[in-house]
Amino acid sequence: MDLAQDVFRYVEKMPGGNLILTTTDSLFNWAKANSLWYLLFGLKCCAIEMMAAGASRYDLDRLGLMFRASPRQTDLMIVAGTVTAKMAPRIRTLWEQMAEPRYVIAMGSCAITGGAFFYDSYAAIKGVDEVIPVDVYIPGCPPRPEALIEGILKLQEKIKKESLTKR
Amino acid sequence: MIIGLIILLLKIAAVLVFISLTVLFLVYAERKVSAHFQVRYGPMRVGWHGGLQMIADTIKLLLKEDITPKDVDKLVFFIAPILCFVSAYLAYLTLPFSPQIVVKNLNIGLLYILGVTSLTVLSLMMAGWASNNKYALLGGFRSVAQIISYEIPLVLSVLPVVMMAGSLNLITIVEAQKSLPFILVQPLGFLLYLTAAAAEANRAPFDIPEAEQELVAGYNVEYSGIKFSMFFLAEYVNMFTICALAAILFLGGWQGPILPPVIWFLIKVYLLVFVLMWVRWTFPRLRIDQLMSFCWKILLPLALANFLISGLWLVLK
Amino acid sequence: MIFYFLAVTLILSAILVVTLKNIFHCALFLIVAILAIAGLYFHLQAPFLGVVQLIIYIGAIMVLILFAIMLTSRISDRLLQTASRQSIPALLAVIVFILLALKSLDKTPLPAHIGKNFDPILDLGRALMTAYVLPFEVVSLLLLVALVGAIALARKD
Amino acid sequence: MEIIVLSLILFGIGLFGALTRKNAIAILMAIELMLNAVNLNLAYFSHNLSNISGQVFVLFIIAAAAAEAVIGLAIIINLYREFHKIDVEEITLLKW
Repeated sequence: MDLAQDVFRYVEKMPGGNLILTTTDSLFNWAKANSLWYLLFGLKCCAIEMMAAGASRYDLDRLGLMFRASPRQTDLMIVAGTVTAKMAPRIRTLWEQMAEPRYVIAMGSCAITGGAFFYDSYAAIKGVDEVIPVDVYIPGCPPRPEALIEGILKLQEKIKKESLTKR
Repeated sequence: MIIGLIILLLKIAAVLVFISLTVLFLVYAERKVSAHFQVRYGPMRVGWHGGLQMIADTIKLLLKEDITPKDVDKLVFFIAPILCFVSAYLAYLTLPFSPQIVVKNLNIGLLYILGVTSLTVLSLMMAGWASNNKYALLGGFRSVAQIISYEIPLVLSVLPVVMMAGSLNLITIVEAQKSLPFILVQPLGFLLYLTAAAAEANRAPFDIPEAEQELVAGYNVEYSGIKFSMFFLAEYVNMFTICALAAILFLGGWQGPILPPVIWFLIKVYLLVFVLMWVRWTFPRLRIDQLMSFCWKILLPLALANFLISGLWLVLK
Repeated sequence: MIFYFLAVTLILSAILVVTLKNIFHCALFLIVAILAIAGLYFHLQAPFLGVVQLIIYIGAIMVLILFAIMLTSRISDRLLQTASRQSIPALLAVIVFILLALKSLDKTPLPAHIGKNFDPILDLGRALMTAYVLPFEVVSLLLLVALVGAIALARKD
Repeated sequence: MEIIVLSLILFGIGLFGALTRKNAIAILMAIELMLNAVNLNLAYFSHNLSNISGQVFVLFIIAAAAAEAVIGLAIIINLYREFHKIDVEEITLLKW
């Protein structure tokens, strides 16, 4: 990826380089956006909704989302549920094990702000963005599968605006 | 000499390209078949009915960061996926698609394929060991134990076919089935072959090496990006190989009325591939001890009995 | 041409098998050596032997050896102990042995190549089933005994 | 002729390994090298004399090698269970 970035920075300076760059950018972004493999990983009640979204009626596979168990092979981490102080380092490790480019969706109010555990909880982290950077927030307690799908569509839009030279 | 060499290389390249495209199609078909078995649609957004899904996946896998963890055995970690990929493709050097379309017709073709596929075991073992990860090591152990155990009933179920055809040459074996395919004479042998071969290719219900629930992802836990895609593709190449071999040995290969030979061959192979997918998405996974006892206590005696009876029948006929 | 390539590969990997410190790498280079020998069998017009070498040596024996290595060591035990104080006498002995054998090879008249054509697979099958049928059966008995012996040795009781 | 020299060198390398190694599995691997050298010789003479007996003997030797490897590795695994090491110099149970 670093090598590719160097190459593209070089291409950008050539005459007509921008044209090549935007074409390849859109091709690569199309591939990245349409093949988001997510990590088989859930924390709490939102995970049930995530499973429902993956199963028959809502079917994340339609969007090209497939689950993989190993973080090395995934692109997307859906943090579904309350992040406890004990779990936070593990989430950090899993995120660090994922290969670039990687994206994070914070699903449900607990993963966004701590939700119901915002006051008077010694155990809950107030939002997963204290541990890892988050791309898309999906509110709800828990959000319905439709909301998760909308969040994924938003993430795809976001990926399609990326460029190889700057990320 | 030189022209012959060039023609040979061209043939190899053509077969490689064909197999790679087939494999991409197989991965797509697997996702669609699995989806429809589970009352889902499968990939729908990318191209017509998700037809371009595999292209997107391939580009993404090539773009992913290629991680080499800190404490791995770097040389072995690098070689294992390449060996897996190459050994999966080596079988196609002698696998005939029709009497004309074959790279090199070996006199001992069947033995050659059995020998080359045993190289896959090594690559899985190397991957499991080099990753320096207990899940990878356990996955490697399990897959190797499974593959070398199931190789015995596999070979024993193929031997009656060799006895009846009187040759190890795959083209001769197909031509021996001119009047009737061997599946009618050897129904038990066919079933045994298909079961053992599904286990050889690590297909469900024998996919214990990759059991997500207990072993994360088996021997390829630590692999990412292009190295992982090599393992992934090799798995589907192996599946196509075992189905092609089953079509050649039991279903009469390319023989059939009206249509050209290659089409008949591909129809038979894809039918078998569909059967394997059907089995995968219908049956639950076996436990490792059930798997082993199934091999040694059921498949092996049945294969031996089948072997003995066909031998007696051939002698007394 | 092909012969010299295979020969060089064979010698180099064999040297690495006996000198490398990491035993897993030793086993991998032994596999390379065995592959080169299988290639030499094809070169000597014994394709059946080549394939049997692939199936039995690589598919069975080397997998067993790799299993044994994995069960008896860890990836972190990188170094393998070699008895360095024996290496110089051993080297001398090996060189003397090779020189003596070369000398005797020089004195022995080798028969010239008889260009008789034979079908290696057909003749091999005939020979196994006629002249060598008794040794063939004895080998199967040997394998059975080895099977029983290995199970008896390795089981926990 | 070249093949005889090749197999001689291979046998010498295997002998060197069997003499210098301490790890039992490494010794077993060196012995496999020596067996392969012998097989190569037999296959060469079979080819040179157009006599199939050499190939038959190679088959028998491969079978014997498989049996030897199985028994040897079973013994080594047992030794490892007993002593937690497989260095042949440290396992001196049969020494008085």
